[in-house]
Amino acid sequence: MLRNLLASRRTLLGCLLLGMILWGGSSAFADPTAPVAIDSNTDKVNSGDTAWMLTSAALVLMMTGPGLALFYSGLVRRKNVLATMMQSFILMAIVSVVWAIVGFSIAFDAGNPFFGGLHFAFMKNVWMFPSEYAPTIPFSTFMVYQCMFAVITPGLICGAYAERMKFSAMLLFSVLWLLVVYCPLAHMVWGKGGLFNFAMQPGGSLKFPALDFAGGTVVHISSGVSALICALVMGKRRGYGKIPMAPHSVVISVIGAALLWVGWFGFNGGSALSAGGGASSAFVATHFAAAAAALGWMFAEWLKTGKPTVLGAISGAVAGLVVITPASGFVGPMSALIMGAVGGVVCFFAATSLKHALGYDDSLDAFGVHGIGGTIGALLTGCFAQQFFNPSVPDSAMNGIFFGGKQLGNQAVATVISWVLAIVGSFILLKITDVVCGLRVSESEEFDGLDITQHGERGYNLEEEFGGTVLDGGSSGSLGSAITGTQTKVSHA
Amino acid sequence: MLRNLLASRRTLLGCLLLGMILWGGSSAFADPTAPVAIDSNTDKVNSGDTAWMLTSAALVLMMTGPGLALFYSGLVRRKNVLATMMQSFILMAIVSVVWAIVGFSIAFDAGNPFFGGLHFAFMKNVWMFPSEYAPTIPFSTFMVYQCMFAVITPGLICGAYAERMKFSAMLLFSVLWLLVVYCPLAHMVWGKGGLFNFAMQPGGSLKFPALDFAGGTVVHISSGVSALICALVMGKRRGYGKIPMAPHSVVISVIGAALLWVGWFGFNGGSALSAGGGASSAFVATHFAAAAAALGWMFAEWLKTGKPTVLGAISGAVAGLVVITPASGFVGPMSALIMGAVGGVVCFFAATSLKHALGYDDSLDAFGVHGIGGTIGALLTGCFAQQFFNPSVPDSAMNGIFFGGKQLGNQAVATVISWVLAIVGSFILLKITDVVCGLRVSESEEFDGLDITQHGERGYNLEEEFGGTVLDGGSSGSLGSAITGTQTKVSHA
Amino acid sequence: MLRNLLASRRTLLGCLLLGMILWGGSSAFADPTAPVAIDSNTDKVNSGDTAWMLTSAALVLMMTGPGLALFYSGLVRRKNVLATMMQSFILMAIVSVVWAIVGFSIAFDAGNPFFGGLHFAFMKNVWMFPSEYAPTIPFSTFMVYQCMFAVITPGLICGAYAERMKFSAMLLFSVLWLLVVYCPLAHMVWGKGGLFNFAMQPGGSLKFPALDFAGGTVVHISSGVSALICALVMGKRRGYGKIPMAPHSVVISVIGAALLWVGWFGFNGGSALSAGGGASSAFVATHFAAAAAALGWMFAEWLKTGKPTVLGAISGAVAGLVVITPASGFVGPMSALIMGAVGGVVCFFAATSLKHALGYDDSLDAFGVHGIGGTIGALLTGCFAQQFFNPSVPDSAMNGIFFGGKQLGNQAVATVISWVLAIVGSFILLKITDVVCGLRVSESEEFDGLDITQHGERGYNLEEEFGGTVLDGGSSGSLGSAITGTQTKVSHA
Amino acid sequence: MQMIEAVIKPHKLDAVKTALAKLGILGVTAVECKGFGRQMGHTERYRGAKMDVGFVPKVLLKICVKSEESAKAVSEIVEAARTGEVGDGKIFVYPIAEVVRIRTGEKNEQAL
Amino acid sequence: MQMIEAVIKPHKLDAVKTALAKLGILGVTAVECKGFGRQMGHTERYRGAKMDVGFVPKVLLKICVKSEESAKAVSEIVEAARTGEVGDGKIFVYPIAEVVRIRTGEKNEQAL
Amino acid sequence: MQMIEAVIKPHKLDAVKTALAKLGILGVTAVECKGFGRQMGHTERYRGAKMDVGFVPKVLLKICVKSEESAKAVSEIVEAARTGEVGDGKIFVYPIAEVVRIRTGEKNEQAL
Ligand SMILES: Nc1ncnc2c1ncn2[C@@H]1O[C@H](COP(=O)(O)OP(=O)(O)O)[C@@H](O)[C@H]1O
Ligand SMILES: Nc1ncnc2c1ncn2[C@@H]1O[C@H](COP(=O)(O)OP(=O)(O)O)[C@@H](O)[C@H]1O
Ligand SMILES: Nc1ncnc2c1ncn2[C@@H]1O[C@H](COP(=O)(O)OP(=O)(O)O)[C@@H](O)[C@H]1O
Repeated sequence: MLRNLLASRRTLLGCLLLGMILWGGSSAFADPTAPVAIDSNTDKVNSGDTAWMLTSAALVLMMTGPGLALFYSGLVRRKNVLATMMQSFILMAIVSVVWAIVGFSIAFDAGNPFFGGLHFAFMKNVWMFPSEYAPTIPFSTFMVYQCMFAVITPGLICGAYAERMKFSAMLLFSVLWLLVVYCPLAHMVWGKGGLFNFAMQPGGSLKFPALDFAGGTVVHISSGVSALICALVMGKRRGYGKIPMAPHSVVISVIGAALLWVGWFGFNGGSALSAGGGASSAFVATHFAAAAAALGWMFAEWLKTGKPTVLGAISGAVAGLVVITPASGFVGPMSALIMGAVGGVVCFFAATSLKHALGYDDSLDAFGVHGIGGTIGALLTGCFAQQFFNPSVPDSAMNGIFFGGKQLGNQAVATVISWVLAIVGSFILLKITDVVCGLRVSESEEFDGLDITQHGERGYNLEEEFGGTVLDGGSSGSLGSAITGTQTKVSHA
Repeated sequence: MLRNLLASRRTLLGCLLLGMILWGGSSAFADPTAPVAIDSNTDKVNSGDTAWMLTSAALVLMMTGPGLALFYSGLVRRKNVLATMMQSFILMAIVSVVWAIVGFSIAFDAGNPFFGGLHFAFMKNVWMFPSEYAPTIPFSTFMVYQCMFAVITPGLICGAYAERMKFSAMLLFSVLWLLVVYCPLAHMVWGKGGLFNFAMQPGGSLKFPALDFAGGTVVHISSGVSALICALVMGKRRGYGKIPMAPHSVVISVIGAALLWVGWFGFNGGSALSAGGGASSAFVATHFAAAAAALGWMFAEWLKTGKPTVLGAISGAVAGLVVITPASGFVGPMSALIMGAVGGVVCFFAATSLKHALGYDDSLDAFGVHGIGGTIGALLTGCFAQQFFNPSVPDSAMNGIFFGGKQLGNQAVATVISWVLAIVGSFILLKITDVVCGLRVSESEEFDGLDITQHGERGYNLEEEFGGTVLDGGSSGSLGSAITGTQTKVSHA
Repeated sequence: MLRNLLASRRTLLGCLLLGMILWGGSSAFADPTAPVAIDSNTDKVNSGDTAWMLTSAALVLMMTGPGLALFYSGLVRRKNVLATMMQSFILMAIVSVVWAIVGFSIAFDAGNPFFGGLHFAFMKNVWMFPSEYAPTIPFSTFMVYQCMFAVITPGLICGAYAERMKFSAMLLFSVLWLLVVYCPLAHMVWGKGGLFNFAMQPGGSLKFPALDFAGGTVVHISSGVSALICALVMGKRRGYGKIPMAPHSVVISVIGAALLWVGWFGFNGGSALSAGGGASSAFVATHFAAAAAALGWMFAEWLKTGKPTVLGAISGAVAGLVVITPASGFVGPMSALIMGAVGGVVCFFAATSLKHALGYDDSLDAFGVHGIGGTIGALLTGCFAQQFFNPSVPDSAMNGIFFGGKQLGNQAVATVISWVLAIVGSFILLKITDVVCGLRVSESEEFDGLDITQHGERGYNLEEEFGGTVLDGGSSGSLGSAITGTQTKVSHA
Repeated sequence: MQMIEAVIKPHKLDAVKTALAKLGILGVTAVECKGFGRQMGHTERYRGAKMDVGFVPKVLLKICVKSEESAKAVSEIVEAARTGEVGDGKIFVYPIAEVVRIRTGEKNEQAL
Repeated sequence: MQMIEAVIKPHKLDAVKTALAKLGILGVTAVECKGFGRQMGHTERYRGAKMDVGFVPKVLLKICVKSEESAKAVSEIVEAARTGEVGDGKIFVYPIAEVVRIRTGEKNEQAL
Repeated sequence: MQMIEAVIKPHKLDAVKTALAKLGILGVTAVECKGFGRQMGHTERYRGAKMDVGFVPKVLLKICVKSEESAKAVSEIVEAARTGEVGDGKIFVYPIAEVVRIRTGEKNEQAL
């Protein structure tokens, strides 16, 4: 007990130090970045672009709920189905509130290469006027679209700690993680003046313009690698590898995967921030990558184990969507198809052979799919990108190495930094959370399931005949029968 | 029996009288309103606005099916799951047909302050040309978007009479309710020349311009209050308060709630009738209110009972969506957040403490969430509205009281009138329905469940092994095996 | 065995011959068609139209997954639920890949009246520039929208061979069918210079301009009639007509049907290829037809059997959507309502009385709904079409017979040719598939269910308590517990 | 000791449990089951195919009691579970050779 | 009277019921169960984790008959339920001390 | 022969099966059931309505053994299934008149 606490204290101290160094260091890089320009002329708002971006925002929210909620909760055991859904659902709520208060500002206000400022805190100035980020749509549309990305990213991590994390710990960790890992990384990649931002970098010298169209690093590497850390720090589920932990309903996982696929059109297609050739190109790349990856995983599995599983096909599709995410706006349809196929096969081996060889318990393969898939995607973007498909890329030197460019290097740098940030950040935050409220439920709670122990509910009450007792509720008042005077007529069959 | 009938007769008489007074009275108010202008120039149709409105219409239909169908059917017992889904689904059908024939016209044709005329009956003139209501989209788009609102509103009431109403009664009541309560109320609030219409009121003196962006009064108060009347008139489910009536699958309710959240972007965002700052602002308000309300309900419950339930979180989100509905186009993001939080907490107490204290059996809390939530929302709109967020508001005096305006009064008037209309209308229509076909199923039917007794089906046939007999179907003809001549090759494993 | 093989050989030979005749014959018709024009000026891309078309594409994919996957898998027995979902899901993958490689080109490149050329193979030239097909959206948007149609069409056939076809056979057959039946038919109806294309036919004499707005012939007749052939060639499920084969979960079928309804707005509304009056008109027609058909089927059943079933109502809605598909862009709202009602009633009899009278086992009524519904729809389009609702129709002689035109004849020709192509094509392809890998699973596999025998999975593991053994996976490595040094703190309740 | 097995209508479970509790019998094991007998299952229809479900859902209760309590327990169950309509179910009484409480290893009457 | 308990393959349920009906035995109670024995469960794979399900789904039938009918009933069940493959199941026959029909209170042979 | 019926905690199933296998007993039939007894069910809350589930999920095992093996089997089950907490369950031993293996028609001890 004491030793644990001491250990934790020491860890904490280390963390604080590291944090200060990072924060301090960041100011060294800081160029005086001009504030984000907001155009008070709403005439420039384009209704078509706005329509598409609002639709995309809705689609991206649908990816978390019900998409991810279903995909993940189908894979857990019956006793944890609601708790797993709740993780997705409550992130829709809590991340959005944090985003409104301060998250968006950290990510998208101009600032140093690592953090944004606080001009947009409490949604100040985030109204109907278009901004520099997307000059044809209201700034509030841009903000809410980005909000949906912030919602899903910590949601992806849930796959790693499913079936054993305390609900309170999960809430705390997710909020911290959003502020410490996600928002800074989003700032680096997409924020004005961010370290990797290729489009809006006011002349910084220490910069690595990286291509990340819709969040290969920001969303998938960050969450996938953090998921690995979660799996390692939290340890395995009790009985893992000894008792079977078969998915309680692949049926609902299939629904979830299909909705993820559909929603991803908003995720990638919407990242064009307008409705035109760019969105269309990203949409197509997304679709073909998912298709090829589903086949890739399925056929790899069919060859290796003799049976093509449904869970394999849907996992493959998701892997393909992950892989294409950073590339979607920069590659042509056939490149997307190839990237998807590669991603499907590699993630198959990551989520099966690799995981079992190393023996960590990433319950739902958040690392195998998002961590590995995101990494592959970021690197392959440096192979397949073509300026042709995205005129906003300033220089054809940023083409992938297969198309005469030399972008692979910068992609690797961005990838490594994302890994490091995710590893260090998640480790520290898990330790903090552990100290504050403990990470894991007790053995008996894990045995009884999170649904009943964390939430006091069960997912399915299909055997209604076994009764029970109403302890409280519904019996005290009598309005229901009294007020109407004469009883309502009841027809007899 | 006889007494019941007599009582019913007397009630009916009273109703008729009241109806005539209302109708008569209405003509007293009637100003000669100009017909709804339709512009035969399709050039003014804006593709972006149309794209958004069609998308929104699809989203709003998705709220009813599968959204509401799932949300509600998860909360009933297994034996009533299909019947509850059917209520939502069949309203998608029957309301749409009635809407085409006459409903739309009553609501949106110019008329007196209470009813529209019949110029649009049978969809006459409701074609591709834009109208005065929304000058940048086809009138047919406006009509079908409004149709989706008419579909979901009676659907919300289902929550109150779930698990005990006859299917035929439910059909009859819903159609009558649509014509007698919904359409007139929609006309008052949104119809040209309507009593509360602030935008299109040609100089009427006896008017109360009210702010109801997307239907706080028209949709939520009307349905929620009617739900209370249903619960009171129909009486409790047998065994209510004595035997547990746990939701048979909170899992599918979570799916439903998430789809409601996503669909609500169309509901509120679409109510701007165009894709620009207004839609964006309403979209953002919707999202933040839902998020804050989910947290509000969850934390209130956590504090009060010691456990944060999943059903609580999703109910909270829905409550927040209800509360923000009338306000969504008039308030800023932080106001929305506060409104949502308030709504979540208040509805928590309404659906738990209040209901149990009074003892009526509003099975799925249609009143607690929509009636209370809608009322709070209508009133808070009178506190938080800001002309800044909606330039179509003619006068900054219509700001909420927190922003220097004095709109609260009119909001209260609109709220009260909506309550009265819903109470009186629903009571009368329930009595009529009771006389015509009886409201409740018999005791034994209620016991066996509505699925089997009303529809002859069961929701889940998971134990397929127990066989049974095919009485009829599939055995008479022989085309299936005969026509192909040689039997198809069957491979043996 | 030998006899079967010989029989198959003979069949094959016949098929090849027939194929050659067809192909040869086709060149006789061939006019030298100009290539599809592509406009390298992206300025003509309209953001609103593009927004709507991307949204529509997403909606149409959602129809297959999760829509169709749910609708169909709810109707099979528990042991086949995953296999049935997999059929829809894997088609999303494999059809898309084939479409990218060659399918799109066959369907939409200019060519002879029956096939397109190969200019668009491997997605060559299918980029962000608008094309002749839809001059306001990127060609890639058009391509991916059409891709979603190609995905769902073979998916519809699954309903006929559900619960008994080998997974490998299903894959092979679907790909062949896409190339041999779907792509040519799509070319004839929508492709430049196609046999039935009314809009883009450069002066061919042997042409039958047919109205098929969104695929009554291409999608529904082709798949529905092929489904009948599948049912006949494959024979009945074992025990059909003797043991009950009740749907294992009408609940998920209702979700599926509702999503189909919503998605169909993209299917029909998107077929306008722009966001304006045409899309709006198609959207409205779609909605009213579905509504009327749900009521039509339900009331027909209620009258005939005494109970309105939920499965009936949702089947009716789907039937109405099928019927209106070819007509949606050409008819007014009230015509749509009538067409839907007729379709609902007729399909009710087709899927119940007709099927049982003839005795084939079309497991999920793919023929009864899509074959019959598509046929009715194609013919009724020739009755109700009005140039008024679609100015792109060149001539008011193409009005339906109820509106002074004489289009019914051409509609009949297109219908007959679609039937013939579907019958001949499917029969041949089934025989080929049978020779290559066998169509049906073995008796014991059919008995154990396709989930476990084809995919090695079960859909629901609700009784987790009965344990089992982990044979492999998760136990070898030890990273999960080792790396973190100190065990994570586990809180005790 | 004897084992009483009672096949009853599911909604009578609570009444039976209450009746047993009055006799001081608190231990019961319940199993979902399907009954075939005089009472008929209901009819379902899916796309025009009419099917008879054949069975009726029942609950099978197992109650182990001391032999001398058996008669009383049976008559109480009969009382509590009766509706008077076909399908009320049956009670079967078995002789039992031995009973053990797993937690303590106690045997027979002490184990109840 | 005796209680026949037969553990059979689920798809043989109909055949067994038909066979019993021929003997005039219409009352049966059926319970879903899982059998462990010589017959092996199947193998499933989820993301590369291979697992053996261990059990095989079976149906447990309970049929109470007069002692003199028992032998005939058992042999009819054996006949109807046999496929000849491993896993066809077992029949257990128990002595019964008493039977009661809940609806009427009738006892023993009258209660069947 | 005797029929051992053991009502156990579900997660003890594997341990019990292993223990029986050590005695050479491989045939077992398992039934999901709900137990009412000293151990209490948990509490659930739905929209403020608090309800007590009443029962606890258990597994009922049926193991038919030769009479002479019965005592040993029972004590092994007790060993394997015990956690020491309330709700560990009970074992009931019934006399059996006859056992038949359906596949072969073999009787009694040969049938096991
Ligand atoms: N001979 C029997 N053996 C086992 N169970 C029986 C027997 N007869 C009846 N049952 C069970 O008792 C239930 C009620 O029997 P049924 O004949 O329907 O009504 P009743 O007991 O009122 O005559 C049946 O559903 C079945 O589960
Ligand atoms: N000793 C036993 N006690 C209880 N049930 C048994 C016993 N032996 C077998 N069974 C049941 O009988 C079923 C069939 O037994 P199994 O050994 O698989 O095949 P067979 O009966 O053909 O030898 C098992 O699945 C199990 O349910
Ligand atoms: N008299 C009884 N008859 C049948 N089953 C019983 C009896 N008493 C207990 N049981 C079963 O045994 C289980 C455990 O009993 P319980 O009283 O909770 O704990 P313990 O066995 O440790 O005293 C119960 O859940 C019930 O299923």
